[in-house]
Amino acid sequence: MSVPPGAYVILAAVLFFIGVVGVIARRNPLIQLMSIELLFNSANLVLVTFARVWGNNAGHIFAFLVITVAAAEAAIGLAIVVIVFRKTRFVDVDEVAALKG
Amino acid sequence: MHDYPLLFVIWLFPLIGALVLWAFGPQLKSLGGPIGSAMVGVAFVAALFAWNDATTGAGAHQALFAWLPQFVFGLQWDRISLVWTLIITGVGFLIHVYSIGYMAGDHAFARFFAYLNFFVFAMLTLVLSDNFVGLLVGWGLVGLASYLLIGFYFERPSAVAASRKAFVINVVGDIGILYAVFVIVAKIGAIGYGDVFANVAKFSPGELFAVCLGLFIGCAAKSAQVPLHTWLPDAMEGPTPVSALIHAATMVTAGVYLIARCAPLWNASSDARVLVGSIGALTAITGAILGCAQWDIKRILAYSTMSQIGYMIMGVGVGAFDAGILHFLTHAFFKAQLFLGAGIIIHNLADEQDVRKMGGLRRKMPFAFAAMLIGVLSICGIPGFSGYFSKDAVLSGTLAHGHPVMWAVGVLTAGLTAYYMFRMLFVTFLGQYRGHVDPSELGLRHPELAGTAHAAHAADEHGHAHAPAWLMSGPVALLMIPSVLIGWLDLGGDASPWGRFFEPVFGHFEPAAGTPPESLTSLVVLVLVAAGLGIAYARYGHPRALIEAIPRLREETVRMPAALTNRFYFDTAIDALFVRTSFVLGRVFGTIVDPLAIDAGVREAGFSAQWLGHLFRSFQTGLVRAYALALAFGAACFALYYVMIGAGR
Amino acid sequence: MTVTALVIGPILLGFILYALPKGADGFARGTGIAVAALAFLAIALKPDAPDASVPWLARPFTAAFHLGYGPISYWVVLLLAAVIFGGLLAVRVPRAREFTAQMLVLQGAMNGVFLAKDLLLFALFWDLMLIPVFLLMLGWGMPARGARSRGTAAWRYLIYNVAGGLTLLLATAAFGVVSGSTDVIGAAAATGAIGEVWGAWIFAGFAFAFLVKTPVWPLHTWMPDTYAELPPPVVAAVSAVQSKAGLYGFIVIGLPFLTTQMHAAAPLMFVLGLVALLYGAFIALTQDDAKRVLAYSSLSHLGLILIGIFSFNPIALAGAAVYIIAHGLFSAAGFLTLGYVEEREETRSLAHLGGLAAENPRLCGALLVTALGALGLPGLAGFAGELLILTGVYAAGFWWAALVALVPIVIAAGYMLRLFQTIMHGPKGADLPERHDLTWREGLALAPLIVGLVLLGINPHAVASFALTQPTIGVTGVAGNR
Amino acid sequence: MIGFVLLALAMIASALFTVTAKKPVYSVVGLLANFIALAITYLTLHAEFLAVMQIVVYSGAILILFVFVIALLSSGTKPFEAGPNRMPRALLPAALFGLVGLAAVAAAVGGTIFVPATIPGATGEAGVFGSVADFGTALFTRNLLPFEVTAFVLMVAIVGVVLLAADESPLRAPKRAQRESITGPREPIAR
Repeated sequence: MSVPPGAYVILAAVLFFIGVVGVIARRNPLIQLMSIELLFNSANLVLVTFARVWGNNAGHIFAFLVITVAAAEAAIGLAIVVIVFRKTRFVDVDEVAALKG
Repeated sequence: MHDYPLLFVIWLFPLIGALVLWAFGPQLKSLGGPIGSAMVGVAFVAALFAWNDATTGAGAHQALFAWLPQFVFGLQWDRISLVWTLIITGVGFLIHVYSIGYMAGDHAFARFFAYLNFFVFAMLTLVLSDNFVGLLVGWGLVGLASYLLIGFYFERPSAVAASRKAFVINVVGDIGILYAVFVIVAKIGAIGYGDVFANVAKFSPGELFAVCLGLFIGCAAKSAQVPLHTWLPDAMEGPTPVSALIHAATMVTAGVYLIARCAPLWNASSDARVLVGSIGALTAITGAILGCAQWDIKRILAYSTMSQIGYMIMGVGVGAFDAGILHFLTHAFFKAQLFLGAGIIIHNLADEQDVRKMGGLRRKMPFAFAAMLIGVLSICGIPGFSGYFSKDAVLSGTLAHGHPVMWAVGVLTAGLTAYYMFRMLFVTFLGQYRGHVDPSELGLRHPELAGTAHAAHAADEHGHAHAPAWLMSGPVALLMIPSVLIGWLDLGGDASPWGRFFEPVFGHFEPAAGTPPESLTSLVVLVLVAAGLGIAYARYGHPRALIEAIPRLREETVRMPAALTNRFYFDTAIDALFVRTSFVLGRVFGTIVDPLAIDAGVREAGFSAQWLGHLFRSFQTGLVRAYALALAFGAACFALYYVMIGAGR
Repeated sequence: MTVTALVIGPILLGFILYALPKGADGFARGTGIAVAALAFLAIALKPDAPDASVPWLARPFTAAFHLGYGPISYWVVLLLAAVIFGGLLAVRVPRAREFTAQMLVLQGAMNGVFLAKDLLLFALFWDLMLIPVFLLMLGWGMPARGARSRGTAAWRYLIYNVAGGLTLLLATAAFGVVSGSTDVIGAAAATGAIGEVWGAWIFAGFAFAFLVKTPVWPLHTWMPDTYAELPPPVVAAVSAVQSKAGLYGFIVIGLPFLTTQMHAAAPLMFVLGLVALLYGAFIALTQDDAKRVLAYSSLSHLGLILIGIFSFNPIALAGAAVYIIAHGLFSAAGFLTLGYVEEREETRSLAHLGGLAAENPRLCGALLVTALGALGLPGLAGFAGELLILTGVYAAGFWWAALVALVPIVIAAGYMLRLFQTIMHGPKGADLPERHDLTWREGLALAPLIVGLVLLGINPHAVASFALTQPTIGVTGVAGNR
Repeated sequence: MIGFVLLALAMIASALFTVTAKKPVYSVVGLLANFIALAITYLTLHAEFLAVMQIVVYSGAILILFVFVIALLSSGTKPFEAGPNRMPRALLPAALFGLVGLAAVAAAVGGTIFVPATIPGATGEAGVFGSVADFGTALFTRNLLPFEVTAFVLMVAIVGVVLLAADESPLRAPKRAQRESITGPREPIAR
């Protein structure tokens, strides 16, 4: 094991950064959702890394839970995209602003 | 200190009567009067039976209960309570019987007797209590009874206003006593008379004066002393028996009772003696002067009551306690008799109370004339009648205690008393009946101010005075006996039965050296009384004066000085200083301070919350990406923060 | 068991009533009355019911579902049962099922506040008791003609009191963290458990909540509107019991646990109390709305209790306890009676009322006794409270405060008689609706209150005596307790 | 080390592609690559079960779901943008904030030395770190409750999705009313 754990953490941070920019910069909800998956994955990477570092598989368990939650999130998010599309015939987060105060 | 069931009979029977009459009044109908009278009669008899217990040693005592260790309640039965109890129940009983006749046919007959019984109970609470708080309870309850009875005809706005005035002024008195209680509890840690009087030395002079002042404010309000007297003339709105019982014989003398009861306090504080004696004298002369300017028969009697109570207060105030009490005793009889006599007149003239519209009633109502005559002779202090003895005792008491100015005022008052009482007697009973005369001829521009306007017509219908029913005349006749004779108890000064009766309570008093002999001072009084009588006769009773009575009365009505018709502006001053001020303050607080100042602060807080809301609203773009951006910003801040912290460590 | 049932029972029953079908008005009313009567009997007959305690939190501080009677709270819950009983019995309202349900929830929540021996539980019920009142005001409010809309007062009530509830909760949490346990009410005081640093903040939090709830000038502006709008049974409960929660809090929390801070705050509280006393009295003198007269008189009377508590004198404390109950009795009776008047006359404006006594002697008597109780007639409960409080205040050395506090007694006589006489006396109004005298139900509703007023006035020993054995008065050596 | 660098470059590149792709379908492909690289990374970290899960759940299930939705919405061809970009300059602050976070992490990593534990390579036997047996033991003993709760979360998600996506739901308000609430005050430009 010659790779320092810090490298993994930096890698996860970079992925996270890309995900954040994706969520904010893109207007397509599908791509935003995929960016969110990126965020999840970068978090998982950190969890798994530190599980390895400390030799404790609680991190694995947690990553597993994150995956399931991510799955649920993706399912719900996509369902919302579908019904928004069904109502409005377009999928653009900038046009869906019912929450405007 | 033993249990004493008779006291409960005296004390609680009137209460039982009041409750029964109040609860079942409508069902009892005309039985209400006899029941109410019987309850008071029983109390009177019980009090007679208990005579010996009061006069042996320091009297009897009945423990009741305690609120807290500082507040222990009980009943006390000694010579002072005995005198007052006998008057309250005895005169009370006679007035109850009289009321059966007077109030017959009233729609609230039973309620009237319930109130009267309640009054007797309250007054007994006052005089039987062995402590200041119990006294204060009685003090408040008699005020309530007085309020209820003044406002008995509650459809009349004037009665309602008078009752409220009486109550509020009496509450002023109550808080005076309350203040005295504070000082007493703080200093002595007990409220019982015995504990307090045994520890008078614990008070500093200032505190002692505060206690006496507080108690005296109570007395002044209850006993109509200047300047808290304004309610008493108005209180004549109540039915006449009420005026006789409450506002002449018993309740208004509660102040005399209190000061006599607190004799150890007054003995210890010369400031209080001077203050109370002076106020008493001032009241006596004020009442007498105002009495000269009245036309309403009950108001004349009311001012004379005020004036006579001034005598009593002066007497007990300067320390001549037994003289003050004697005057209370005689006054209770002759004033009750005067009021009841006036009641007969008013009853027979269909509620006419203005003496200018009377006249010549001597032949129509000889019995009433006799009753009033004896009463007037007694109140004026004509030798042989009981008033003579008691008034003389009070006046010589002031001299003996070294207050010649008060004595002089008292003597002057005696002269004035003779004048205005005989004025009333002459105007009412001599000459021709003036009930048919047009009111304007008598100078009555404001008939509503001077008695009831409808009475003139009503008097026509049954103006031919009929003899009073025996229920009304009987009590008056019975009252005549003591109002002539009771004063003879005092014949012989300290060695008299009266002096010996109270010697165990108040001790023996040696008059100051240089006091003029009593025979000389009595003579001065008599001269002035004769002068007053003479003037009254010349102006109202002389045959020539009687012939031109109508123009004379008219002139006198029109020319009455404004200060007198306005009753020396006491009402106006109190109204402007306190009542109006309170209402103005209330309006200012209620309509300006509350909504505009205090609430505005709150509203501004609300508005600022709204403004903040508007501010934050602009952040809610509804754009998911904007929210995400905000999140990222927050995350960056956190990250920075932790790096900083890490760097700091 | 009894105490738990007193808290949980009414709340549960309230929810059950809510679940009932729409037509069950009569049944719901009957149930409500029966529950209140049962509660009254249970409290009265079993005054020594044991505490009930179930552990709740262990961290960050210990807390427990601890309910039980205390020397004051016993009488308060007894009073509350009588008020709820009377309120439900006497007054007819639309949608009686929902109304009864809300009243029962209110009773349970208020029982919870006063029976809670755990501060956290106290705070919890404190907030809970606001909700039914808010909903009742929204649903059954009776705004005077020309007043702001119904919702305004309700929201104002809620916002004010929730703000108080918030500071209460914060203070409670801080108290728990600092002292380690909130299960303290009625326990022996651990003096010095709350340090100087936190004590001031904790006290400020409690005090704000208590002052708003009472209310004390100048935090009172929610109160007149609320009292004027609430339907009579609710306002009876609110003014009789809910308004005492703050004063009760000062006694059971402030005196034993925040003694130093209480002493430090005493001058301020005296000023506020005295201002409230005078201010409320003067305003009550000029109000036209009968219920607002009583509302401002409450402001005045509660200020008196406040100075009683803050004089730290056993006699005054006894008086405060007596006056808490006494004010509950006469304000509840007063608002119920005014409710009867309004039901008959369809107005509560003093300018329009008058002359009711002639045809309503029983109603007149009820209002008279109430008014006399409120103006402190000797022999009734209000007098006992006033006397004890002011004696204690004087004995504690605040002679000037006692002197000032005498003035409102006179004014009280003025405004109470004005209220009573304007409604009852004077010539009969010709164009007013037909009237009937007090019905037996209405009379029965008032009876316990009036009997209590008399009994407590004759001998308040049972309510007052606890103060002498109170170890928590927090003063020694102050003049007067001899 | 070389392997890690290659994997890292692959992940970063595929992530960038995912985020910048014109069409969602391309993004999906990029994401797939990313996931595979991640799975391999997991293997290097002795998380074999997670590596498998990554492929099966993410690549196999979630991404397929994305593909289905894309197909459902527009056959994957039509551009999704319907109106003007209302946050045209969002990229800059986003990048700024992201970089700040990144720098913070880098600073944290730079200031800290993680000591790797010396653990034998995964052999699949129970008791060995990272093995499937080890993972399973931990999951079904100590962490049973969270696991069950996860199942519950998934179930809720399923119910939610069904309710949301079903055409006619008994719980849904009439369509006309709902339309206003979803679209907000702004009228859609393209129909």
